[in-house]
Amino acid sequence: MCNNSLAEEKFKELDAFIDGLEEDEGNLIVILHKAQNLFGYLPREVQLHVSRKLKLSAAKVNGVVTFYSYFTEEPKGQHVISVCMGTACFVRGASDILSSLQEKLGIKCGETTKDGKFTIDSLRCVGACGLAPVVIADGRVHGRVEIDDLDKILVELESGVR
Amino acid sequence: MSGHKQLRIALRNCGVIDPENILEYIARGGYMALGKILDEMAPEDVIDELKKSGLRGRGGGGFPTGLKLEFARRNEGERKYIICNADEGDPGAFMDRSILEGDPQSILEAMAICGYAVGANEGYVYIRAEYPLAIERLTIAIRQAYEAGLIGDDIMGSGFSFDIKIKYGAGAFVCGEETALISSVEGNRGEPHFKPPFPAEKGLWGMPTTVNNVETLANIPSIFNMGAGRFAEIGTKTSKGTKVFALAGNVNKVGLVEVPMGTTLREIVYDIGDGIVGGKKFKAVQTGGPSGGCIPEQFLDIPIDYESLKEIGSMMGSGGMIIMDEDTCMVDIAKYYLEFTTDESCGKCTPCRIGNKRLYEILCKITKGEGTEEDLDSLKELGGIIKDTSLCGLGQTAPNPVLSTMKYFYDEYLSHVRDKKCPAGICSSLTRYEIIADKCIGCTMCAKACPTACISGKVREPHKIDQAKCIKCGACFKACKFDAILKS
Amino acid sequence: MKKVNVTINDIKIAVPENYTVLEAAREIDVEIPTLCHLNLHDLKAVNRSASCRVCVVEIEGRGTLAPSCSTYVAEGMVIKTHTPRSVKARRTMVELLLSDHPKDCLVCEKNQRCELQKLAADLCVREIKYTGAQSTYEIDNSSRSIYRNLDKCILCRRCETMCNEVQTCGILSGMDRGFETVVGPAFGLPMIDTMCTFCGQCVAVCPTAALTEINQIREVWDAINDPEKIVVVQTAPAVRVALGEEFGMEAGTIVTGKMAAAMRRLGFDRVFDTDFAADLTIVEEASEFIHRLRHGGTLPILTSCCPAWVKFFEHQFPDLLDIPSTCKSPHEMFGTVVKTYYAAKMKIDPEKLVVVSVMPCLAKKYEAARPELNTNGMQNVDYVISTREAAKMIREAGINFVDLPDEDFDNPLGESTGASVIFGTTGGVIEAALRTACDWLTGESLEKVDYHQLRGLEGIREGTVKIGDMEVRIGIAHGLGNARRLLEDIRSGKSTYHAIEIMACPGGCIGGGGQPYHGGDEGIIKKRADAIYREDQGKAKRKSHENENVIELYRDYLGEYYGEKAHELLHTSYQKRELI
Amino acid sequence: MIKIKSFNELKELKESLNAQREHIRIIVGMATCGMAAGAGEVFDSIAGEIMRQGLKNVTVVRSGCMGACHSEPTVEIVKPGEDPVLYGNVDSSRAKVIISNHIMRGEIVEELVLEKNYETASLGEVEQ
Repeated sequence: MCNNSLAEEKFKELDAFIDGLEEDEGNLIVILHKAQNLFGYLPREVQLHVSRKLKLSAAKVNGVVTFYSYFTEEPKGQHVISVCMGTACFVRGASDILSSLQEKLGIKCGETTKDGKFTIDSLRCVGACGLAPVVIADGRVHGRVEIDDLDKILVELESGVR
Repeated sequence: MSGHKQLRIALRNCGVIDPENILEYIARGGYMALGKILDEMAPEDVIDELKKSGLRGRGGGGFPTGLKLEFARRNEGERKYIICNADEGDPGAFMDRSILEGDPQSILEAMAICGYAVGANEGYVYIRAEYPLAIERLTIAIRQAYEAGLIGDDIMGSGFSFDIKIKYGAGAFVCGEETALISSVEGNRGEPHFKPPFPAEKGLWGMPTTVNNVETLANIPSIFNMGAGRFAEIGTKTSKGTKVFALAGNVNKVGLVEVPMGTTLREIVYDIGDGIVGGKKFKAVQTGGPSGGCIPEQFLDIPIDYESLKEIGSMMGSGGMIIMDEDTCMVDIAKYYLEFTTDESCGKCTPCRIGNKRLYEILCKITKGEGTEEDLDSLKELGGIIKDTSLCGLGQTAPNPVLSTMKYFYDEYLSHVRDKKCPAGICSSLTRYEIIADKCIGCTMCAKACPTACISGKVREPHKIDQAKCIKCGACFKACKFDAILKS
Repeated sequence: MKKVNVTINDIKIAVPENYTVLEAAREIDVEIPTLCHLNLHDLKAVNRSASCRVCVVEIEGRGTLAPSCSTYVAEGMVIKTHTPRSVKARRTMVELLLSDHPKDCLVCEKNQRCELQKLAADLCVREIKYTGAQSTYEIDNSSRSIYRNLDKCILCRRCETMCNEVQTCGILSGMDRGFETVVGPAFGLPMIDTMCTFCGQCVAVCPTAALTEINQIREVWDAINDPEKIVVVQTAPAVRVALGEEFGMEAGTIVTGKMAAAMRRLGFDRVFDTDFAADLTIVEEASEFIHRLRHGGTLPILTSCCPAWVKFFEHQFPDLLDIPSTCKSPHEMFGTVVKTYYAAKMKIDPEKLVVVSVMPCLAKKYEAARPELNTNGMQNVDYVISTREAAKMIREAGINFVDLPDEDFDNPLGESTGASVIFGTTGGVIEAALRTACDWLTGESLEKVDYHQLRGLEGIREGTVKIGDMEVRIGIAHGLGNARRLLEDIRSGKSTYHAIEIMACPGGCIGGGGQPYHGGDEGIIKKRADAIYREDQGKAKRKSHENENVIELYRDYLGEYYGEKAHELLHTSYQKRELI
Repeated sequence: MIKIKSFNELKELKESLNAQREHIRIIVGMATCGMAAGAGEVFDSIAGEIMRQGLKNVTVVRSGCMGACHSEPTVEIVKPGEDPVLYGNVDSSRAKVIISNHIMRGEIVEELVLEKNYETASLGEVEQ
């Protein structure tokens, strides 16, 4: 985890968020969303913090975290590139896009490059099927992507220019 | 193009109004249905009207909506709940997202109507976290509806109160199943439960609960505005109204379409979708997502409704409609869907957890050229047992893509196992690359591109591929500028 | 209950409307196999996950097969339980489970005790039709109690139900999903790093060898075979009413004498009875109770013989560490007494002594290794084996248990009273304590020894006992979920009890995690309880403070009850533990 | 926003809202698909152009999906008393052309027009 005082601030913000929720037993998932937004991922100490705060067993919290694909226990790279693997994208060649991306970065889907710069993910349909195949780079949707576009997308991410 | 094939009821406001401005919704007749109901109708009448309309659930099974509400009304409970299922998880479907992004107020109005009908005062919208824009617009819509007094306490002075909260999904397709969804709303792992008890008896927090999907709800205000009778005039004998489809894949005009039930696939694919990309040959249309099946050309002219799709081995599902052209390998498609369902299986019951995994493994074997004809029998037999024994809808329908492609495209399966060939040229292990000596000028481009150095030959002389070493990556095929490489 | 008419395999029958198809079928002697299903009605331990799909049947008018364990009967329902379609589906379920299973049955801890193995045999599975990936996990033998080999897990989720719903410990949860689903502690932690109490209820209900005890048979044999060592064995009260089941005897058969004989034949040098130490525990605990009553100490007092319960409150109620009795558990007291008093009396070098406990419990294994349960640098108890392990040793040694003659325990430390026997069932410890406390408080020898109001299998029981002019309010809980409720009342100040007995396992020690598998039949637990009270009835002495060996021990060695020496040797302390 | 306290108040509000409708509406499809295809930039450039041209009777509206995902971004021009016109594949420069030609001069930019192949169910007394 990043430096301690920063983490402390985030824990405070998380606590404030939890305290602000209406009493409702079903808040675990919404809290985990918030925690992942704050910390970028859900490391063990964050899950334990949530479990203690909500008086839920750590196993329950961890069971929920590992059930849902949206939650991650591993930190992600600076830039996250997700390839949509929805059916529309699939029939329009998304798997080629994914393998080419994996080749370019030398990592598999779900992994992060050694320098911590890039993470490749696959997604199950973002609902932009009209633009298939779709690649989402740091939250920005690129439609009708071809393999040749990937270099441009990577350069854009690295340089921060859009 | 021939006239107006589409009729928009659920999508009536999408692309017409500003979804972030409740006044635009009101100007288009928004909340008139709720107002009228609260003003002059008894809850029983609301249910009767819905029954009369013939509206059925648009999320999958097609259960009559009026009946569903009636069950929840009849069951006693300290509290009752209305849940809007907006966890659209079908890959290739985006109807619900579009409605939430384009007309979120219609969902809120419909939820309040359902609440009044069953005697519920609380509602949840369970929405995919992957839909940030829809969440944003829904949040704004809820705030505005509260401010306008159209949800919340004592709506329009009627004495009826209805609250709506948002709950986020977190990436689990199985949460489209209502009991799994309820587990998830309660903050648990989204594992389905055996029914009975049905949610209408014991749902959220053990209270009577009605779960409806977004499109179903979007229809409800219109039914009261246009009259159940007129709604019921649209569609087929068993399936009333319209259906929204997300038309995608190898079709020219991908998009969101809404057609009366009973429209044929041909009309959708060719008239609305403007045919296949690049003038290629149509091969199949996949409906119902991972729970559905692939429909071949011979059924393009059947009028589609819940029953007809089921009869031909597919289902309505939520409305994803993927068009596949001649370059699609049906075994590969089946494998794709099975990979999806094995990833998304909650892992609770044996047939889904292990059975579907085994189906997937057999398909992998086949696409690698290692399958046998016995494997085809196993697929069929195991697929049937999984359908017969699984705990929830996900497992019960997971083998559909395999079984329907086997039914209609058995030849393709046979080619894979008997001839070790993939007719569409998709399964890379079964592809063979050969250099046509007559066309090869010996430019060496292919040899340079080959990652395994299995292409040999002198400069300016025809090259040769060592088949034993070839990994079928296709790099040579892409590198050759003289069409001298034959892919088969 | 209203009855409904159903037809099962063409036989018409009326059954109560709250019956499942499975229960209805049993009424006409049709047995449908089950795997995930578990229903211990009275103990309120129900696992109805309907997930294994082995019990599927055909119901007329339904498109798919229905799980009979979870499908309730309805008027006019027509059921066929063993059609080719359902039997084939059942067999396929087992084939699928086996396709993801190690199939090392011959060398498996659960060989011949495994429900999956039995099912495969019953359904005539002769080949494993489907092959493919097999899940593999690291073995967890981190604790002294529970061995987890998840390669053998079939995800019936019974362990989760016991851990979360019955025991409310929350150690186990489903993790991941799909084919990767596994049941385990948070973050894949080894059990020893969790707040697991090692009650072993997960082990007690596991149908396969995914969860078993950490077997210490080898170590015990080595000790027995070591000529330098004097190996002392002690057997817990609940063992004698269950051990016979391992040898085909009717549940509830009392085998105290055969057990003592078997222990001797296994080669143990001294064969003792933990019951003696149970009497010792009672005189200490009753003294402590009276002391607290008279000196304004913390009340209620909580019993502390159950090691799973002790670990539970250390993790979950660290703010209440001053209310449990500080008495060590009986077998720990026994170990201490053997390695001090007995060694001195018999002139044996205590370093040569090896104390082995035969227990119905897996938490005792963990307890024996607790560093504070140590006297003069020696652990009080060296090895703990479960009732099941004892049976294995007896079989391994070729002893024909059923035909053994009855023998007595060794002396001294061999005497026990009826009060100590009832330690084996829920409510027994507090009843035993009352027998002594009442006599002491009134200064009379009271005739009343049977406190029927405190008996039974209700999860939480309470009673008021008049002692002279004082009304003593007693609470009893078995199962940690019930215990939690009592504890929470204490925490919030709502509790008005003077003394509370808590046992971690449903039914008390007779339902312990180390007992012969009950296989989901709670009738077995009831029969064991009945046997316990029969054994008590048959005893000449039924009050702990009348145990001559105990009296002698204090006279010769310990001095006063609850005195300085007794504190040093027979009491312990508790510590706050982390919550994971 | 005023709180609506009765069904009558709702009806009155609706009527008054419809009475005001004499503006030209430029609707930009801004659902996920549209946004991904650049509808955000298109919206900004249209809004900017309207300001620059000082057009007073024009409202620019962000709407949801119009259904024509194949030709995103899409823009619809609704002039009172005329059939709505749907444009596809609009970018910033094309948007300017649409404003100058269609809005300001009343000339439809034919090459960008998409056929609108659906009808919307009449919602009782509600006029489109």
